[in-house]
Amino acid sequence: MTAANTKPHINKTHLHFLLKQMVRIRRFEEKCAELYMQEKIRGFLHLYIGEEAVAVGVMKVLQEDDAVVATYREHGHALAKGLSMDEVMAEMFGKVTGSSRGRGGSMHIFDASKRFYGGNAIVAGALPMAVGLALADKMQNRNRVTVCFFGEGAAAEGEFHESLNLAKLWSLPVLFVCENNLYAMGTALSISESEQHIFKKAQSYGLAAVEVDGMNVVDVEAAAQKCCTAIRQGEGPHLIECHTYRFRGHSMFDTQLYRSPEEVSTWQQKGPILQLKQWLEHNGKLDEVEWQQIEVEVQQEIEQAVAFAEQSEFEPASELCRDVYLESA
Amino acid sequence: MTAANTKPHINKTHLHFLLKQMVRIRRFEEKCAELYMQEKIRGFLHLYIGEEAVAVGVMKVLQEDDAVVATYREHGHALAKGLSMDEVMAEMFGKVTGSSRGRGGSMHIFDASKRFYGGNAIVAGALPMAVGLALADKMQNRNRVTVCFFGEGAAAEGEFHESLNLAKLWSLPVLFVCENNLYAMGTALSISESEQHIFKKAQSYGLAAVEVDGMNVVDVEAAAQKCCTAIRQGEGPHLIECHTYRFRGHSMFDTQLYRSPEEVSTWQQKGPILQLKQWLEHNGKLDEVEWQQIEVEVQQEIEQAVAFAEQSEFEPASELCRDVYLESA
Amino acid sequence: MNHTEQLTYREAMREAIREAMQQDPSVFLMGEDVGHYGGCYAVSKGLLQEFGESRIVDTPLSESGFVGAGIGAAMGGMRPIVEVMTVNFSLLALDQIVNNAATLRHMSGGQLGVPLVIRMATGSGKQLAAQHSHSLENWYAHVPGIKVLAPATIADARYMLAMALVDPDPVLIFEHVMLYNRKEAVPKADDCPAMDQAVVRQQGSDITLVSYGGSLFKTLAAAEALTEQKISAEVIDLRSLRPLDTQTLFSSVNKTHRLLVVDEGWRTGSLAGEICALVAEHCFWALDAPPQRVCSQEVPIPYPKHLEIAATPQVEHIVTTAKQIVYR
Amino acid sequence: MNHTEQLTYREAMREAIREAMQQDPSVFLMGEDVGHYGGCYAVSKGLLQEFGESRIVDTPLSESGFVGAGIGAAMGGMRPIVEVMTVNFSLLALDQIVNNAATLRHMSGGQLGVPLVIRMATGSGKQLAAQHSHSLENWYAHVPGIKVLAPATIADARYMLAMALVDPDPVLIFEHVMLYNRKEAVPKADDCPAMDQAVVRQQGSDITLVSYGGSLFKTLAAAEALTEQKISAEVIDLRSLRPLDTQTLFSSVNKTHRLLVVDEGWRTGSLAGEICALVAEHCFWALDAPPQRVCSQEVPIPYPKHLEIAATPQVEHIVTTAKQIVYR
Ligand SMILES: Cc1ncc(C[n+]2csc(CCOP(=O)(O)OP(=O)(O)O)c2C)c(N)n1
Ligand SMILES: Cc1ncc(C[n+]2csc(CCOP(=O)(O)OP(=O)(O)O)c2C)c(N)n1
Ligand SMILES: [Mg+2]
Ligand SMILES: [Mg+2]
Repeated sequence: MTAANTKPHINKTHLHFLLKQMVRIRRFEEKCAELYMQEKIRGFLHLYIGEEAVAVGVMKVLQEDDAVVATYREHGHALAKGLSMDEVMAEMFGKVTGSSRGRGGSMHIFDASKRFYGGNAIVAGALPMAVGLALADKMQNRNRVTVCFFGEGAAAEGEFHESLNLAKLWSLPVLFVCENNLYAMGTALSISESEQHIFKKAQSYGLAAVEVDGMNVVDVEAAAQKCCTAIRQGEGPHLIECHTYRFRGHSMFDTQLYRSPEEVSTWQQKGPILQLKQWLEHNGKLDEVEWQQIEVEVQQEIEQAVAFAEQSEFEPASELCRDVYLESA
Repeated sequence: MTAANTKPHINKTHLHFLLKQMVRIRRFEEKCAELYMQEKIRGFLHLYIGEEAVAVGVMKVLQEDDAVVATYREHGHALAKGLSMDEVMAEMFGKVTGSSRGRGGSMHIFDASKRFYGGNAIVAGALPMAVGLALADKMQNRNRVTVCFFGEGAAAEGEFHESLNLAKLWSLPVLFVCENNLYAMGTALSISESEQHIFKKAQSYGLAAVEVDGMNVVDVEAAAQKCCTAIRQGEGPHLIECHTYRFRGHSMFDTQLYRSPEEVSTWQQKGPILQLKQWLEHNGKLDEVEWQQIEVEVQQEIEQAVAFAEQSEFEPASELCRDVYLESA
Repeated sequence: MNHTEQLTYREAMREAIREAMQQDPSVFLMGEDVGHYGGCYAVSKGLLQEFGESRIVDTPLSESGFVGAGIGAAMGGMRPIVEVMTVNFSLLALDQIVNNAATLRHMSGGQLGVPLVIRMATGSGKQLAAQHSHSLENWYAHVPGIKVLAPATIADARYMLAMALVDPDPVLIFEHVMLYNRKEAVPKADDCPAMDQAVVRQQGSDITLVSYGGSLFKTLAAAEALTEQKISAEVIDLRSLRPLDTQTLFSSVNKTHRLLVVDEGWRTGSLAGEICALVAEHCFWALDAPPQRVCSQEVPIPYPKHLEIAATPQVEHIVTTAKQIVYR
Repeated sequence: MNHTEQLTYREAMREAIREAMQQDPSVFLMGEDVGHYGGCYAVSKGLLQEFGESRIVDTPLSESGFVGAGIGAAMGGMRPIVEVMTVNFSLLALDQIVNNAATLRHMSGGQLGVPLVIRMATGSGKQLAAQHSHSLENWYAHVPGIKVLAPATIADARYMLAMALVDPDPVLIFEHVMLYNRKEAVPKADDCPAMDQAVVRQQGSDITLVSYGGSLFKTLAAAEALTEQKISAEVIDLRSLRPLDTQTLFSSVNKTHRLLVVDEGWRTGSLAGEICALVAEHCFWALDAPPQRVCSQEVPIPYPKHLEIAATPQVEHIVTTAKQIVYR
């Protein structure tokens, strides 16, 4: 893939938008980590820090009514898909104003109006759901894309296999995005997959697949653009393997015995925000004032979100059992 | 694969052995179909008729302590692995002298002493078991092969995916044999797999894989020989896709709406017994007397097995609950 | 269709599917061998010819995959009927059912719904041995977020599916393999009670026999045998295993003062146990004898007929146990 | 190890694994993140360093695959300890457990055995929400062919594994997530009762409280509160959920005449229901009040602490319900 023929038309506004989206996610999650320490956020908290280019790059090419299905590491996807930071933060706090009334927490962010389908905490468990959403679109003659994010660890599960086959067999409009961050919890890809190139697995289903530098948001966007265009033209499911890395532990409980600080810092040098920022600076497209403005705006948005979450109420315990079935609402 | 360099040394005795094994299985099953009509055999009965070359070709290259894991369509594998026809027939009758004390019937033939591990009726459910048997061999430094037979339909299940990955990842001595008879019950391969070459799927796991004419017992044997040699030399798991066809319905309940009689008869022309018999005759290696002798010997063995099964007792109902746990024996 | 004609359970189920597909273009049937093969138990025979491949969808062997796809399709506005050939294979789809279908509405704060119907055959009696004879309705009945039906009569086979399809939440329908060939006249739709109501199939005063699905007719036969022995048994058909219609249950026990539950599941942890526990909790003072149950023996179901019979509830066990309860 | 030292539940479990691995070269530990990560709940921390990669085997995410591989390895002469990280993910391996591990011995006419131990974390309490808070021990306790243990005390965490490994059949061990940090002195191995025995953890005469696993300590706390209110509660720790030690259970109820079962599973179809049914069947005439249960609310467990607490059994529910039973 050469820059010339596949990269989207790049202008400053566009790149600033991508940069700001990544910064929003980064700062939001840094704040979450802080709030976790303060015990405002509990349960499992899986940070996306380091991987922001994937969600941001892919989401840029989606249309409003395209669907997104993600994992328990989905704050970034939620924000990039356009969920309000207030609601996402309130969800982390478990407040009733949260995107899932606070019942889901970090791992289960949903927003039906934004076609954001979670927030799914069983590894690979949401792939079949994405296939089904796309099937419904195809059956109802709607030209929409369903994007399904998952980790490289999920690729070992049987559901990966079943879902890719179904998607291709029925030629469904799904974009599978594998976030290959090299580890599934503490299990390195090298000890979990006999074939470590996830995109090559797509061949066993006849699926079109590419790999891309997941630390480069423009590359991700370009790949997603190409795939989505093909999907919208009826060419069936595609897969993108994004090479990326999480800078933090798997969750807040992770002591990271399985990798060295050196490895982490090598990857940090290639960080998606750092990379884009440096490129923009180097090319005279970002000055300190502009950068500070992004930071300040993001800071304000986050402060507002925290305040919103803090001020919101918890759902009364008397409402515990509503929404188990529709009738009980 | 050319005949010259891979086919095993073929002599008349060898070929007669293969022919007789296939005839044993064919006649045994024809008898079973008859006995099913007489209601001596009940439950699900899945006939292997047409596919005999696969079990016979593969089993020829196995050593006594190699393990075999098969499906619910396993009479042929059981007989070829050396289980006594008496016990297999008694099992079909549900008699206590059967290989599984009659408790399993047609779908659950086991013989621990012959390392024949079923007789497994959940599609793809036995693949992980085969991986585990091979893992135990590897961990205990035993140079044995575990052969796992399954249908092309099973290749769509998640367990196929998980098992192939584990086997290759841990470099285990397993030979996966896919019996591609083009249908899973009434579902044609073309509507169940986006990539219809099962052996190509093995590439996603880095597994060595070949396809072979499953109607040609010598070809099957040659492929199995090659794979088993490699496995015994520590080269890890292999897969053989055998192109074959079942001449009968999926089970005795099948009305075969999904395929035409013409398709069946085309395949019958390529039948493994017919093919080998004609080749032998054409090359002056089988005369009518020899053929009749095979038929007569097989006939006697079957009559003896039926008599044995008829004369055997049912397990008393008072023993229903033994063997649920070891203590209750 | 003429409502007084006789239909088999299989035909009634097929009529129900056909009607649903005719009335609502968003309904489709998906599962292994539902199309070209005609359905493992021939329920969907002919429907492929009538509705075509886009609505009668043969799936590959991938239970988790296509049940999950059904969940997604339901969320996407379709009304899928997913056939999981038998309950035995549904174990492969349990994660999808329990972790997705059952949780999504609540977990999303009420935003999402999964209006999905999953049908599967259940039970033993066809000598299919250990891996093909499960009765795991109790497992599903344990899970909040899903509903579980067990139509036993032809009328219920004919009409419950439509009610399940109207329901906004995931509904599982269990069809006992030994019922498919039963034949009965089909009453009018209006005569079919709501899907969550238990029905008193026979009035009686000495003992309440509770059952559902494949065991119902054994229980009714036992009730008849008891009548000859001057014991008046009331027979309740649960119909819905989740939610349970405890009102019908408790009223009956409060009248008869005795309870026997018949359930093909293994005894320990059976749904029968739940019914006994509920009655012991709520009708304790009305009970004149310990609540009892006739269940399957705690053994993987064996292949030979005589052992399969020995392993599962039979009319004579029901009669003997009922007599013990009444005469103690 | 000094037997009077204090260990956490986590450490006790680790000691048990270590000891088993030292004593028997055919024992190995396999599962997701048991090695390099040190175990999801840090149970196996350090074992990789001690025993190496060939015996502490990190698996890919493929629950059905590696549980099935454990079954095969057990049949092939090894003694695998398979860790399925949590019961929530075990749904993906249910087919292997129910259709293979549980059936093979019987179905093969006694030829095969599956001496496999499967460990998994269970329960709620850590705000992990709907998909990570299941308590499905009752499902497993329903299945003939497997055994199910729920060590609650440090002593049981320390010694039950060895008994499970000696057992020739598949044994599942459930470790409640809220127990891992509990600390206690570890008694001598000889003082640990057989794995299939229930244990009276507190003697009492007015009511029998039955519990297991994570609910045991809530139940003991409730018993203490009841003592202050002059109610003498006997507390039974089931320890083994299959088989059930009904003798200990029935003796206690025959003495106290009252029963309350505490179980974190959803109420309908809970193991608590089974216990109530058993007691109603077998101790009916001894009962002075309806047997009752405190279970989880029938709702997917929500994330926020106050709702998680509202959804699951708490000491005050146990106390209130016990008082109602005793004073009625
Ligand atoms: C079926 C299942 N098994 C295990 C887990 C526990 N678990 C949560 S995340 C995770 C690692 C997943 O790795 P990967 O798919 O690479 O995604 P990443 O976390 O790296 O983004 C594991 C093992 C789970 N949630 N679901
Ligand atoms: C998990 C599971 N799903 C469905 C079935 C029902 N079933 C039994 S055999 C079969 C077809 C299997 O086809 P294939 O693997 O090609 O083997 P073949 O029967 O052709 O030898 C099906 C659907 C089953 N036994 N197990
Ligand atoms: Mg990863
Ligand atoms: Mg086939």
